[in-house]
Amino acid sequence: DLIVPNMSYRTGPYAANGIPYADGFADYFTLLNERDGGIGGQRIQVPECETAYNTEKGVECYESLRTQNPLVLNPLSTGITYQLIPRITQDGIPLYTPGYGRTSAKDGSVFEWVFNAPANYWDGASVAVKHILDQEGGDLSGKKIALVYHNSAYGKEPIRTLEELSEKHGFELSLLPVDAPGQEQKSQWLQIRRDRPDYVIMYAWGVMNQVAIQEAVNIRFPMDKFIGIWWSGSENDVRAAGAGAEGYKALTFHGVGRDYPLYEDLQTHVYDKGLAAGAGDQAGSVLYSRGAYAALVIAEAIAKAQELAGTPEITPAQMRDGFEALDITAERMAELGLPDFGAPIALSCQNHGGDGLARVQQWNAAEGTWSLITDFIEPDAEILDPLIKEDSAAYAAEAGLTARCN
Amino acid sequence: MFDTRTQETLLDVNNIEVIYNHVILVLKGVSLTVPKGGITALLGGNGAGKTTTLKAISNLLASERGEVTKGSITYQGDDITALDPAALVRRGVIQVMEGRHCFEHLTVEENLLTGAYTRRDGSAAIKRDLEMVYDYFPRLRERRKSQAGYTSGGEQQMTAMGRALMSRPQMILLDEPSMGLAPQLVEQIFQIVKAVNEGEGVTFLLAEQNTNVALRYAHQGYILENGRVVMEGPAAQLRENPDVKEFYLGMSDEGRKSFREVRSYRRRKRWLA
Amino acid sequence: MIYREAGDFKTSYRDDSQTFPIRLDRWGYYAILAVAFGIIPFVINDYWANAVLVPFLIYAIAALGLNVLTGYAGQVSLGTGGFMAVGAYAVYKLMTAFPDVSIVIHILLAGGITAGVGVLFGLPSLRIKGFYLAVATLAAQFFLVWLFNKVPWFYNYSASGQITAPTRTVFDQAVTGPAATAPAKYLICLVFAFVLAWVARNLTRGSLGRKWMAIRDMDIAAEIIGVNPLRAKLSAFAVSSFFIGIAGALLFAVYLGAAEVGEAFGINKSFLVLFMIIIGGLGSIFGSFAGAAFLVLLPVLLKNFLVGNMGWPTDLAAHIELMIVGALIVTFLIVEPHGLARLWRLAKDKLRLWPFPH
Amino acid sequence: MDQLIFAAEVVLNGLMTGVMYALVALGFVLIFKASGVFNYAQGVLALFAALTLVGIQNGQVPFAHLINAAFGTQLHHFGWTVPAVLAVALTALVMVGLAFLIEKLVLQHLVGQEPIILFMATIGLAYFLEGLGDVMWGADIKTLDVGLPQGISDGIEAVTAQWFGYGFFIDRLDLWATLIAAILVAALVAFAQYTKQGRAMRAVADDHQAAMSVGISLRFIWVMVWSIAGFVALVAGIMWGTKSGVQFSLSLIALKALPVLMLGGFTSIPGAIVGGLIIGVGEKLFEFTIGPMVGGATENWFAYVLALIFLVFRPQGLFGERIIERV
Amino acid sequence: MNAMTQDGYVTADGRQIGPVVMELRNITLRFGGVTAIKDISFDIRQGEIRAIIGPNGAGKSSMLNIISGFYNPQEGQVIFKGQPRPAMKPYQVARLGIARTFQNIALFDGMSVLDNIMTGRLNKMKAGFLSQALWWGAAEREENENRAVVERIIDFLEIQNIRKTPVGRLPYGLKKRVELARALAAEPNLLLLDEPMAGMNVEEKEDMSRFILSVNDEFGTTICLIEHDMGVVMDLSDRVVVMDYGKKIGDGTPAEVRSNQAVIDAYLGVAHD
Ligand SMILES: Nc1ncnc2c1ncn2[C@@H]1O[C@H](COP(=O)(O)OP(=O)(O)OP(=O)(O)O)[C@@H](O)[C@H]1O
Ligand SMILES: Nc1ncnc2c1ncn2[C@@H]1O[C@H](COP(=O)(O)OP(=O)(O)OP(=O)(O)O)[C@@H](O)[C@H]1O
Ligand SMILES: [Mg+2]
Ligand SMILES: [Mg+2]
Repeated sequence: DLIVPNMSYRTGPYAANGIPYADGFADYFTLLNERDGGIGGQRIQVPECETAYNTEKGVECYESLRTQNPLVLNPLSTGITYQLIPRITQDGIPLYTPGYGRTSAKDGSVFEWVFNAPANYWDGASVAVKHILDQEGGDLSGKKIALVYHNSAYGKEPIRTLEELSEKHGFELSLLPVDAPGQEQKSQWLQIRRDRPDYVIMYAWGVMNQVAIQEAVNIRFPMDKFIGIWWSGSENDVRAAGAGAEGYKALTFHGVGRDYPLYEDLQTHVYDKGLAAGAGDQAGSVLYSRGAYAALVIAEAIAKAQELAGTPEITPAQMRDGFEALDITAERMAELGLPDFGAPIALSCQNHGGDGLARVQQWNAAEGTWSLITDFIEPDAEILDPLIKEDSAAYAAEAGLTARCN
Repeated sequence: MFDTRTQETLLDVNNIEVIYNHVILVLKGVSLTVPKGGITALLGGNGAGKTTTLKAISNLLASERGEVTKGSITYQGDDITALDPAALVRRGVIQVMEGRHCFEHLTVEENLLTGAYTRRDGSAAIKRDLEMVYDYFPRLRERRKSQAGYTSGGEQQMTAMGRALMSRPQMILLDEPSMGLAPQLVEQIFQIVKAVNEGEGVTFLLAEQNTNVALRYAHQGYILENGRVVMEGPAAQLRENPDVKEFYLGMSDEGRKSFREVRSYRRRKRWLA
Repeated sequence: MIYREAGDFKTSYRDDSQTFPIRLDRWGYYAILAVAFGIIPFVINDYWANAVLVPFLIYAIAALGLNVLTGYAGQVSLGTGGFMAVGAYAVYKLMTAFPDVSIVIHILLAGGITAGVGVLFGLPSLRIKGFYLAVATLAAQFFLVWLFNKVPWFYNYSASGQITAPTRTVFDQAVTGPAATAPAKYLICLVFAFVLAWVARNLTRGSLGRKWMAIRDMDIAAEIIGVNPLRAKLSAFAVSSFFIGIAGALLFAVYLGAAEVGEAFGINKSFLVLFMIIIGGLGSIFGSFAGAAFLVLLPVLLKNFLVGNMGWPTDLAAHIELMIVGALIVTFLIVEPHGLARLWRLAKDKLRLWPFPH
Repeated sequence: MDQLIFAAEVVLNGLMTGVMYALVALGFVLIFKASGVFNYAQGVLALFAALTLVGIQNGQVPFAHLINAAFGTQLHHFGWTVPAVLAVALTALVMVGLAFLIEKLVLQHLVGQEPIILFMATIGLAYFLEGLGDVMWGADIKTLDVGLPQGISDGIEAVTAQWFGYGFFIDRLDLWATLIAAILVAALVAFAQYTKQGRAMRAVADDHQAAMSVGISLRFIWVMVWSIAGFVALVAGIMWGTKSGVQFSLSLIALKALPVLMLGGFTSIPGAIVGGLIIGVGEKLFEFTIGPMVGGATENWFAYVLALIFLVFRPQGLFGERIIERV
Repeated sequence: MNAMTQDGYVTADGRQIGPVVMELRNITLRFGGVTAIKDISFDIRQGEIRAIIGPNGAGKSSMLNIISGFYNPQEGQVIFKGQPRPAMKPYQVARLGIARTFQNIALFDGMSVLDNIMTGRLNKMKAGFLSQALWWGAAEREENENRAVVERIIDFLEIQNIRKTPVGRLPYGLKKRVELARALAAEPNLLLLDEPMAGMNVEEKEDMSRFILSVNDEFGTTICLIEHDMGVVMDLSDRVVVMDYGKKIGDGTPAEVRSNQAVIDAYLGVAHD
């Protein structure tokens, strides 16, 4: 058996987000086990460990999971990720952090064990600005963009990128931090009401999302000019605001809804058999899909690793090789029952972060669904690559690492 | 004259044992009976267990981590060991605690009014009694609007007494009512006790250090030492007992000793130790 | 009569005021030390070190510190998280600025810096008392977290504001960073915990400790018998913050390895450490350890039992775990409001009398 | 001039926010007044109340997850919905029941203990209720709607636009909150100051033993006060839950109530309101004027610093009872 | 009493009393609207036992609070050893050698009897922080030295058996004794006692009197005491001040005071023997 732990949080302040993600992650592996008998004949075990989004519980989970020889870890928390990077590097266990974690981990020559494909926070910022550029006919000079962000490591991630982009495109950037948990954001939204920025980009999590969207509705900020990162784009975030949230946009790096062949399989092999994780009521939600997508990428990497190693019983090191050789094409996605769900992912020793493509989804309040309104957009590599190099080089120097992949 | 033997028993404490904190045995089998309509004094040195006995009766021990582990306490023939203090007050037994225990943040008047908490006989009656208390303690009338926490020690003692009177009880447990009071007030308090006892038939059980005064006003007394009753009897009889005279009244054969002379006086071992 | 003190006579005041006047206690204490220093380091594995013992020791240090302030000097503080952050960021700056100086010195210096900050925020304690004082310490808590989050100098201008501990060694053994082994991490925390507990014990039994306790029990009376309240309170803040700063430094450098101020040193931390000392016993050194053990170990044990042994779903286990911890706290308080330390002493009292009650 | 108008808008909104804080603070004050206990669980109480309200409204099966896990059933909903008013009433009943249980299982056994011990007990309670809320109703986020209006008040915007040339933003929910808070405060002040039970409640806070000795039943007082506090928590839960949905973070609003309490005085009901207003205006104004210079997100710490400044001059808070210092 | 001179006088029992150590001159103290003390002057001489008596709420305790620096009078001067004493913090006053006990016992409940008494010696303990932290050198030495002093006081007051008990659970009378011990531990020049014998029975009062007299006799400590027990006051004190509602109504030897009609009316009620 292969061990792919599910480091989840079903309690604490972010439980509402952790639950669907964990369910999706677990259900996908249940599907593989039930339908295909696992991967390469190996059943996948998904032991779950509750972190409550708390770094110390994260450490405890890591230590207890480590004794079970896991292939890869996916903690769904930037804080825990930072915590784990030195440890997994020492212990040689791959860490997969899609859409979160340490952005510069994209640089595989420094971060040997960390993978953050298909997209990271900086990609997100760049894609958002690109979308705005599209809306504005390619010219942002003199425009105002406000960033409303969770006042934490995660929320501060896009600032550097946006600053560079504002220089490049000539828009004015204003920064509006909100302290966790973010129940009270009146000052920030009054300021937005006064300054009338043309666009608001948001990096939030948990209750801060709901309150921000509600406040935006309250001040009648045009919702189609309000773009959240993918962690600010779940059904939970918009529902509380009711009809007013109509038109709110968020980034995503995967498809929306249940309209994929995969769900038929999930229905027959998982839900109908009563094997669904949790309460079984999250299928098709944004975060559920994201969890399932993360599981899918891991599964593909396992398959690749098995292929490279020539044995189904792979080690974490072979798993890393599997990741580095990962190549999920559009055809493969279709084969897996998720046509056009995610952009192709091709990783290498250098590139652990994929191409960073993301698309924009928009909320339809009446139907209570998200719909995709753009195709995959490429981030601005010209800006991002040097930033990533800089940050990973700093880390390498601090940790005394020499670059690999030569 | 009040005769303790012919009166019916109001309160009967039967051989109780009290333990604090599960380990400290304080009362080692105390029995006493309080006749209806009488004044019973509970005497004894520091730490003898007077306060503990009173708290055992009024069920206030639980909050001090103490418990009655043996024996029984009956009031008007009913076992009251399991009653909560409030229920006991409603049955007419109220305690004035040692060390005053006023409600610091309430004014003197509000303190007095809390005494009437359990009463159901209307505000007019309560108002009347309030005036009565003020008549007993004119000093309180002057300080009625002051926060009790800022009144002097004696004023607090008066407040505590007045508060108990406000509940129109059948029986009052008084713990060291004279402590910290000026001499004429001590006398006055006991006059009040006597008046209330005779006028309204209220029964008193009072713990006192001031043996002299207590035995002058009480009908009968119990002397407690080390958690045991060591002597009991009608007050007049106790007053004449030579041991009591020597150890609790501070009298020698030639009358009262001077405190100054104590210096040269060699302490004898207590007869009960 | 297993547990007894009879026949254990003291012939000097010095003997009488030693920490464990009863022989049996003394032996127990030596035995525990022997196990802690002589056996555990050889058998400890990563799980026990990282998930249980290292956090336990670090929280015990923090609890000791808070106990000095709250348990001994009676000043309620909810700024523990903020002060731990000062320790953590101080040690981080020192580690990265002076890589050649020993980490032990850095940790001590971090404690010293925290002591200074603690004194600063302790100043209002002269006027503000009781639960109201919590406001001053909460101001410290929120302000410090904000500061470390806002000023990039503190986190060496890293992109995300996370700080990561580089590898440092003591006697050629890595104690921080990924290469640190379980015994090394455990031992450095143990040494700090042991020495600091000993110092705390010394301080609390001498004249300084009596000043603190006098202020705690009745500040006005203390002042009238000659205790300068400002100095007594500020010294408590200083000593307490020193301990807490060291705990913060160890928490970041040895235990977590990387930290983000809001996450690792938020208000929850302040509450957690306060819970520890109340559960363990205010004004008790042993209680600090007992409380830390209770709140660090209990959730881990419960989790391992409910999920590992009973096979419950993790979320259900986590929720029930909260209920059990809550219920246990209440139960313990009802059984003995003065904490585990008092419970322990009562048990000894009973043992002493055993088999005869009273 | 513009700046001044903006500042006025900020102040107005600060006042409104202050009322929202005060709603939470009120619950704390009540319990503190009646038992000298700082009730750490107040925030969780609000969460629990809101969860229960939504659960009842939506006809959720309580403990569904537990039941399903134990018996392999698939229960989720009863399939009915309960009208808002009825649901609120039912929730209030649940809160009374809860108060009863808390007294019975916790407080009764801690009579006469020091405040810090009781404080710790409420922490235990907070843990327990948090777990219970999750087990009973699930940890997912829920939308709360009892029909309170939300969003900018057009009337006020139009009027102010006419006056100043700039329409002020006032949230209609905040207006409702202000109205409800005013009613609550008036009722509670009258209750605490002028009724026999109110006096008894204050007596209990001063001295448990003495209160018992004059025949005040601690049990009754505590059940009563915790019921009222539960009801206040429900109101706070509705207000905040309408804004942000009902989820764990709701319990964290307690942290915003703390500086309000301290500033107003732990024992004063009007203090909760006035403290709330001062904190609300203070933190918003500071964020508006100084915030941009220092990088923002100052509100959390500034509220405490503001309270601290007031306390240095009045150590018992603005309206708190004088701290009696005597020998 | 022999003629009083600038340098003192000789008491009836032949003790030499020294010059004035503490003089209160025209003291007025107000709390908001309440005037607790109105223009009172009196002095205390070296080596004498000075009593303050008066009805409850007369302002006696407030007077002690002024001497120990806890209250600052609105008007008047405190003159210590011939110098006007500037406004001081209580702890500074304590360092001048003034120690006291309190009417409502103010012991440190969380500490043992021994520790409580040791707090009396805090001002004599000078070991540095480091020495204390390491329990090495000065700290340990002075702890043992002071412990020896304290043990002597414990012996003197006969409280050996409760040395290690937490004071919280001691009975009232013993607490008073511990308070006295704590005050004595400071080896004061001037000892202020606020109702040291409240709540004691005769036997215990005798003990307490004996202690007070010995302290005065053996160490030459000046004592100022408030007490309601006239027997004690008359027997022990050399001179008595009588206060009534903030005013001084009498000052002189016990005999003089006892026969003062104003005092009898305001305080004693009946002429005391
Ligand atoms: N809460 C308590 N915990 C432990 N022991 C206690 C407690 N309260 C009282 N005691 C002990 O019980 C004994 C009797 O105390 P109690 O207060 O009943 O005496 P008393 O006769 O009222 O004395 P006093 O005249 O001084 O008031 C004392 O030895 C005391 O130490
Ligand atoms: N801090 C204060 N604030 C307000 N009033 C006070 C304060 N301290 C004392 N008083 C008032 O001053 C008066 C004198 O009080 P004090 O305590 O000095 O009386 P006392 O003579 O010691 O009486 P007792 O014999 O009853 O102890 C009292 O009426 C009291 O209420
Ligand atoms: Mg007593
Ligand atoms: Mg007095």
